[in-house]
Amino acid sequence: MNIINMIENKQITEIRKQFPILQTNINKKPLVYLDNASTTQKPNSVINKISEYYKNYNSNIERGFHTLGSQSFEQVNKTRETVSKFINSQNSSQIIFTSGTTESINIVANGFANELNEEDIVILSELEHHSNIVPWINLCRNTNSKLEVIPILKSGELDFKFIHNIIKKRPKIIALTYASNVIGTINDIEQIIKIAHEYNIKVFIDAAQAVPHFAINVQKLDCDFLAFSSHKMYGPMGVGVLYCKEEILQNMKPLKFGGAMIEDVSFCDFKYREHPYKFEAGTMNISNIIAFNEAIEFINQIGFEVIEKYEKDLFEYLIQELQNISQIKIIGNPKNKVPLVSFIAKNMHPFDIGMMLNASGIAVRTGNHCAQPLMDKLNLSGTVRVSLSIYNTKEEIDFLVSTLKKILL
Amino acid sequence: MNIINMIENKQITEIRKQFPILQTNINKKPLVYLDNASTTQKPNSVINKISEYYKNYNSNIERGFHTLGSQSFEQVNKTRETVSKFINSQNSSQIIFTSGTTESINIVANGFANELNEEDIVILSELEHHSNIVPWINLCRNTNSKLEVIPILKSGELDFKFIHNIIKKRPKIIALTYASNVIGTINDIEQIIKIAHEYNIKVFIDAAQAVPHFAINVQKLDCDFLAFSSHKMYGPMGVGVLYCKEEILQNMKPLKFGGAMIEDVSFCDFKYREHPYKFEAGTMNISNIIAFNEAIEFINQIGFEVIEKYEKDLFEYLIQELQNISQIKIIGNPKNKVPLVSFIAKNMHPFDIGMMLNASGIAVRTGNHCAQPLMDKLNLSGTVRVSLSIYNTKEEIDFLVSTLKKILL
Amino acid sequence: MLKEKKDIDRIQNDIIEEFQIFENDMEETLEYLIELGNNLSILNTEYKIDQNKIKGCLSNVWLICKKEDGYLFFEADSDTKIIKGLISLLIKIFSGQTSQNILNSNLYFVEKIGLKNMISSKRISGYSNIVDKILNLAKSYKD
Amino acid sequence: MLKEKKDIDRIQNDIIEEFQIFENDMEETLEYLIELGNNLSILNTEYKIDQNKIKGCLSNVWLICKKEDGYLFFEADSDTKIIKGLISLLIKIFSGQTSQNILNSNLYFVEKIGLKNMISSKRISGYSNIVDKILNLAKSYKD
Ligand SMILES: Cc1ncc(COP(=O)(O)O)c(C=O)c1O
Ligand SMILES: Cc1ncc(COP(=O)(O)O)c(C=O)c1O
Repeated sequence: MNIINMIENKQITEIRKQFPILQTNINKKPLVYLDNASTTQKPNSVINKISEYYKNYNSNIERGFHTLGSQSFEQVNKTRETVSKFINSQNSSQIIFTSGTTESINIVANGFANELNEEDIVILSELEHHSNIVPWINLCRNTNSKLEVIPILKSGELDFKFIHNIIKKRPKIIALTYASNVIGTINDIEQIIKIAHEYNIKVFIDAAQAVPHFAINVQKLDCDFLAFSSHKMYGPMGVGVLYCKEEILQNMKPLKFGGAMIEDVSFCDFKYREHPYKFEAGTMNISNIIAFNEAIEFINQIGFEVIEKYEKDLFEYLIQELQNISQIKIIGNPKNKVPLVSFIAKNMHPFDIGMMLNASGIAVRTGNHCAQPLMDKLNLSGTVRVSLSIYNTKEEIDFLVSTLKKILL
Repeated sequence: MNIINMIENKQITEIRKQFPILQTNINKKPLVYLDNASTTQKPNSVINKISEYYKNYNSNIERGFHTLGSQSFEQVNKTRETVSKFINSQNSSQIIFTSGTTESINIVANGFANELNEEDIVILSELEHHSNIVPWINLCRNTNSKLEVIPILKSGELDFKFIHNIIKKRPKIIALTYASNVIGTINDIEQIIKIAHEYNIKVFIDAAQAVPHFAINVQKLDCDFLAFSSHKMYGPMGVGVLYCKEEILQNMKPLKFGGAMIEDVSFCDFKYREHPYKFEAGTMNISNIIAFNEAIEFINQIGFEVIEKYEKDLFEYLIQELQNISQIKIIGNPKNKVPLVSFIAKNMHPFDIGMMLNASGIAVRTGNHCAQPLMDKLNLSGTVRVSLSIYNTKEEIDFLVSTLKKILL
Repeated sequence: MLKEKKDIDRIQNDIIEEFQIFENDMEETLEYLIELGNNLSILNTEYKIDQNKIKGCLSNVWLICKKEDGYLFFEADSDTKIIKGLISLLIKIFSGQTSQNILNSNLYFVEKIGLKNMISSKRISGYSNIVDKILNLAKSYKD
Repeated sequence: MLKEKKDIDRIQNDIIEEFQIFENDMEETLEYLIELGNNLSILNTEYKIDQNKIKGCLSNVWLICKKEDGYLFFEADSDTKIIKGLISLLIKIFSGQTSQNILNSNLYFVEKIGLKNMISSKRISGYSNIVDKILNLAKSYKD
């Protein structure tokens, strides 16, 4: 526990000070925010950037020519560059701004609509969030193609034997979460992508739960698509990213049509602008895209080395303490996890636990976490989920654990 | 000009104080913002609400059960109620939050994809913005249906003779702008809707340019769909509204699939939640939806009676002054206009005019205003557009006019 | 019947008064609700069928209604204790009332005992679905 | 040829110096650009054809290139005066240079004379499309 104490005392106190909400009370108790997998809190730099934008250069971009407009345009471009560097894409034009992971996934699934037929197969896994299930079910329905699902083992990890077998059927696409939002499992997607590419299968990665916790390198991964949300990584609401390989972007059709994505239009025909603009119809969420830059800068300034180490130690401490509570059963036991854990209790419904924790100022999630198929597989109606972030502390975990003990006794 | 002076001296000074950006400089000159049709500026109440949200109750909504989450949920609901009252919809569940007018239009056009075939006709007008053209071209392509376009008269008003004739061909839908973003024409949509409904034709209204300027009553209009954007009515970026009639919402399929819009899901099937949730897949732009409420409150507090009267007088003054500049030719001359005007100059390209005005701190738009088909019809490559808002003043118009005179001499 | 004498608003007011000792302390309020839930008489397993289940709740909630001498009587169960406690209050309020009284009633006690959460995030707690079910039953038992 | 002696960076530096009297005053800068545009020799109408048009500009911009004794010479026109003024500067810089010099060049004068706008909103002004066209022509004329 040395690391926790060391970093905590120095750096984490400083980091916590940047998050105004962490100084507030819930039900007259100091807020203990342990629902970071749903959405993280935002540092002052992000919040202030939004105000700065509206107070100084709010403007629609690229639709004319005045100073406010070019300032906004430049700032949006800056975020695009920052995101591009953050995930190491070859080119910033491969970064498409969307309204969130869900929209990103819909763009990809819709992009395949013309390429699939009834002989084709789409692969998902049992770990997926609804947002990485329903668009694909819809695609399979529209194209009469088949959906196959990679099962999980008892540990909560993907069944690689199944993967090796199913891949021989030459599915068209594998859509997979990088990290599970229920069990925390980090999938070995680099391995899966390698196997898939041997068979010319495209791979989509839902990185919503991965991106706040460790560095992602799309060139090294060699994934064909990758998506994530700003709001789960200290950034503002309503902004998502879709990364795609260059050659895919050229041919993929957009999900939405309208202003700003068009080069030339008459009532008979229209011509797309080049990507990323082709996929960014209408006025974008300019303020929040601009402030998203500050969220990535926040992460960059701390650095993933520190983030990973601190979160890992804190998470190990959490797991160890939860394991000491006999009424609690932790769901899954994968080797590599993002710092989130689901559990149930023998003598209390998750809903009651969540309500009681909330009464003590502790925010956790309860329910099916938008992963009902996984719940069904695990034979659960819901769990309590505790998910950590860089600003959480050992003291908060101690308070969670002592409150849990009180509730469950 | 009495009204202008009267209101200006008292109320408008107070209103202007609420907009921090109006106190800034552009190119060392005080900003004169006359590009309101692109996006309006935001009052402090809107800007502060965003910060308040992130500092006090930022949370994902409805995915578990803690106090932050229910606060966010309640506030989003509050905006839904406010919007519902603002356009007088029967029920707040008819208010769907989207990322903007463009997305709203795409939802509707996509919703018709299963209902059209090669015998069907879709009607637009020559006044439409790209966002109300391209989704329909795409729909017609996918369904092999036909697009017909209502021409405009010299005045910039729709040709009602054409409407009476084309309607007998029983098109499936008419998609029409309430007010033109180039000429300013306010279409007599109440009349068109009445005619259309006699033939059982559905009518979609693009109200993006109408909604900041006068009261809209969807029940009185009896339109089937109506869309607009928060950012064009003093609200934050990245939020739009789609209103639909109740019975349409029940059957219309969504554009995006994912978390939060699903009641029940397995890998074989899923069941939608009821509307509006069915159309709101994924984490919404919660912060900005919540702050959008303050934008409508801002409008409500001034009241459309004052807004209409003030903007009308100010606009008349602008037109009168522009007409005094001999080099200027105003485009179109419709009876009813929102307070925006496009013009060209005999001796100077719109681009040069825009650049020169910008050098004096005046922000206008130049270009085709995302309405290339209209530009082609008018045989123009672009115009200069001046668009007014409640915070503009007679002094600003005087400065615009004197600068224009200087530039064009 | 005694119940008849206490009208719905009086019972609500009694409940609000009863909860006042917690001074809006959420923890104590919930603990008391759990206690109330534990004291609710158990619903016979024969009634725990899909037909009696209330849709749209995070947890399983079953509710049945019987009519005797013109009065409605409710029984219910849930696998979450807090919801069960809340239901026990609803039963206290509505059991023994006439359909008409129930349909004319206006519920306000939940907000007043500091459980606004329960109402606003109604889709999760299912509170409003439970109330809707009671109202629907009252309507169907109306002559 | 005289031009040869002045390299691209020196011409840029001269331009930057020339514009310094405006002290970044946008109005005066633009007025001077317009003046420069007016002084640019007119492009023969025979050259104002689609083939010579630069795509992606708000306004019409035509550009042609001729090679003489190993040096490239550009002529251009535009219906916006400010762009025409900007083009006249580009011609001053690039006309009379070798392909190699042009391809090796690094343009920085526009930002330095206070026209950052022009570059950042490149899709509208078309500035970068003009530069791209010049580079492409230089490439195609390389032996
Ligand atoms: C008439 C009209 N319709 C649609 C739009 C598109 O709105 P948004 O960009 O907010 O989606 C605009 C604004 O540019 C408009 O003026
Ligand atoms: C693994 C995963 N995928 C996708 C999503 C959807 O993200 P969003 O709601 O931001 O679109 C989430 C978040 O809820 C998630 O955890």
